[in-house]
Amino acid sequence: MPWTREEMAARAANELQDGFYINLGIGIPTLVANYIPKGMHVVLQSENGMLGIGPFPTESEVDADLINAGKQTITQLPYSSYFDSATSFAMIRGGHIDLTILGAMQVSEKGDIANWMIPGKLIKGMGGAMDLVAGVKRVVVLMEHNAKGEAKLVKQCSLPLTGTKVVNKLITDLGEFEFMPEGLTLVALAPEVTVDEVKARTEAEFRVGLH
Amino acid sequence: MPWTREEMAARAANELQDGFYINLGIGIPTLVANYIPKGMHVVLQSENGMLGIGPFPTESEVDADLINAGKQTITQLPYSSYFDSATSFAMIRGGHIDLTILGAMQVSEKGDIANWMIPGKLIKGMGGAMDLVAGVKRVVVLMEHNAKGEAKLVKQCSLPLTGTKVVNKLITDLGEFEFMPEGLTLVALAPEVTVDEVKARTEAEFRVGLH
Amino acid sequence: MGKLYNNAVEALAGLLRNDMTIAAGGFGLCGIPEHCIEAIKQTGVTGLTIVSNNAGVDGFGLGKLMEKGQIVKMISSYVGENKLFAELYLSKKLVVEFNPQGTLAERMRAGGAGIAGFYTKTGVGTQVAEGKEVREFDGHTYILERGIVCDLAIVKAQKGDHEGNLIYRKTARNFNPLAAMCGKVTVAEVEELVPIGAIEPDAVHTPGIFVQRLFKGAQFEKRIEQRTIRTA
Amino acid sequence: MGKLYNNAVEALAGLLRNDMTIAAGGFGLCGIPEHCIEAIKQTGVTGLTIVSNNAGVDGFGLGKLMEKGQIVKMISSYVGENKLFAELYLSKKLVVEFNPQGTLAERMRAGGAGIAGFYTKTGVGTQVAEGKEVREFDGHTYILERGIVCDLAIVKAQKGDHEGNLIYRKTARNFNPLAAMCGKVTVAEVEELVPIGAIEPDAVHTPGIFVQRLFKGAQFEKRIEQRTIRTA
Repeated sequence: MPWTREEMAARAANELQDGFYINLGIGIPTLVANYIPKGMHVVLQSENGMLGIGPFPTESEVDADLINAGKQTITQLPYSSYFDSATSFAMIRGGHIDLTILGAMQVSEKGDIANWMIPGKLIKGMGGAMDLVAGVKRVVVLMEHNAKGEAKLVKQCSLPLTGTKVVNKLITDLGEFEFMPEGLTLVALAPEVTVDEVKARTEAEFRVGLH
Repeated sequence: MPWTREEMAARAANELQDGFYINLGIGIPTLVANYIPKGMHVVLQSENGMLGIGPFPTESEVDADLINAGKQTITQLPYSSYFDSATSFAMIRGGHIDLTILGAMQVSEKGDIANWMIPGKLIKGMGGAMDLVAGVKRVVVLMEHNAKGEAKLVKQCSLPLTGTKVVNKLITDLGEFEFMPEGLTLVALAPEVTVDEVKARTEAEFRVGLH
Repeated sequence: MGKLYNNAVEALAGLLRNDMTIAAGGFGLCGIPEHCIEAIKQTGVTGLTIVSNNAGVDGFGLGKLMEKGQIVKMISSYVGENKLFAELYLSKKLVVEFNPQGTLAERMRAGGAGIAGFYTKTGVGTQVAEGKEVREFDGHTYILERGIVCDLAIVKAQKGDHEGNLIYRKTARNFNPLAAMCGKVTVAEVEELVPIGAIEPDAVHTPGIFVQRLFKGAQFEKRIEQRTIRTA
Repeated sequence: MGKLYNNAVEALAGLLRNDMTIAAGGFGLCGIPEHCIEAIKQTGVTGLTIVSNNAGVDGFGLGKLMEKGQIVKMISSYVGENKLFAELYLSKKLVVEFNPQGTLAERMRAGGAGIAGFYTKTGVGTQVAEGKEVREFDGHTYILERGIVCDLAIVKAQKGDHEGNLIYRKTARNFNPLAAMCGKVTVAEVEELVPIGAIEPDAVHTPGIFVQRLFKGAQFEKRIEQRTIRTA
């Protein structure tokens, strides 16, 4: 039984550690904020210039000057800080962010990631994705294992790359993979999913090291 | 009759224009602040992170957190702003400062300047001098014409350089020089000083274009 | 001197010409210089290259200039929210140079700071690296990116004084301080014009040296792109 | 977690080792992390490379570490106010790498921002350019300078909260925000420890992400180098 999006987010929350500075991408990664363990203090960064993202506002709290990188209205927390975009990416590029959790279109067995454009479709731009994968200490990807029957965990990305050899962990609806010096390793399976099923639905080569 | 230090500073004040952002070096250049024409608004920058330098403090105003680049206690003005040293030199290097007035040990006929070290003597460091001559829109030098009988306006600087081809104007106790496309030009003389006297006390070649 | 103007039209007078480059602050529709954009639209100046993280939406923000065909090139990181943009881009009436967001921010700061170029890891091994110098430093691979200086910058702040000192509010700061740095001339629009001395010198975000002209915007629309609400 | 420590000795515990690089905030004696310096002196850690605009004076600031022979190398822009420094330097017991002040500030920011190197006009044609790449951009000559990352940074702020958010006061800001950025670990000493929420989010100078540990200094000497007075 593959993991739901909520279950994938909950698994990704295992990556969080007390004191971490974290940047969450748009989509499933945003859900991870709902699974921060009680009592754990983590600080969420928004690359448009904020540390300490609070919950969505109530109707009366909505503030046009306060949005996240997905352009959604948000709120601040008592310890929040604001800064310009150059300082924001100094944090990202300079390795001050402990963890980023991102979505992807393809991930390769070497840890390459493609998540910003599909040739032939309208290009929207990479936003901060290339900076995040290049600069953040640990990169975790959350994505569906397949799209329209195609494998997304591939030998080599066919889509334009966002970064090369940057992914540390991949969580799909079928299982969890780590990019280790020994190679890509399947470390956990969703309930009732078998290694053979994962192999059948994956183009990349991987080792099995379930724990 | 050569100009006094005060007269040199007063002449340098002719370089000021309303709305200018200005950085004044240590020594004679500091005196220029006393000759800002009444009604003219100029803003003095201190490269340790301040725009809008005020006068020296009274005894009761002295504040250890408020000094200029010469480490002297100063005061702020109602429109002052503070910023870090990287931003300060972004202003300088990025060409946002209109004018800097500096002292020098040697100036060459090409507009090279040496003002930070004398070999064999203890090296103190260049501080912000190299950034100022490289980045500020207009560089004016104030210096004695000679030192211990030696010419300081030379063909080529023998002392280690602060910058090359950067000086726009030189004011000494004997006269005023401009660095023009046609070459170094003597444009003004102190009272009773003759061109011959200046020539005799100068190593550099220069044109005469008194106005 | 006097940096203060009555409105966008007066503040921009004499600064606009065809084929110029303009840096614009803002992220999405947050913190955009809406009055300057409207005034630029009114002048009809054309052939513009705009350096801005985003390209507005249909009918608002930089989308206004796109509608009138005034923009020939965008240097941006993300431009997805605009249908007209898509049409112009696909029909090759608009050139877009995509920059990673952090690279764009740093390029603007660098230009303003007299830094001709810098080496970043961002984009190594991707399309972004194509045609750029690639170099190793201490065992890591970097690419060379260039500083950007624009003919004009337009920015939006919450508060400003006659000296040009600016304070931004919350995430409306974003690219505004960087745009202000990279403009040869910078025009700022503010929600509130305050007397000299009202801004605490330690609290200034953009020191007045980076602002040549400013005015108080008559009324800011401050449109919201994604109104996301929680139930209280 | 918890970034808050009782004093400099506790805040620096486990962070110091011989032959490490330390970035220190301050300009002259203004805004220097005096408690951290004293604590480093007490540990006797040696072989230090210090990145700091100045080197203190005899018996105060970084002069304290020099007296005990703990520093082997200074990366600075101006070090003139220290007799002991002169002796050590002339007797080759101390190496000094002089950087133009703006280059030093930018190198620290660059290191903290993941920028491996940058091109500046400053120092072109001077001793500073020796051994460095020289390159033309758009008809101007620049030299390549490298970003600096230090094992440790020590900074001084006026106010700090438990999250590590800092506010500096007047020109005591200087190199402190840049030192905080370039340290792999940054320890901040503050005059005033304030509760979470006491610092306005728009007014933060150094966001807490750049500060790993902080403490309230017991008493700051804040010595003045050039007490210059006008007669009222």
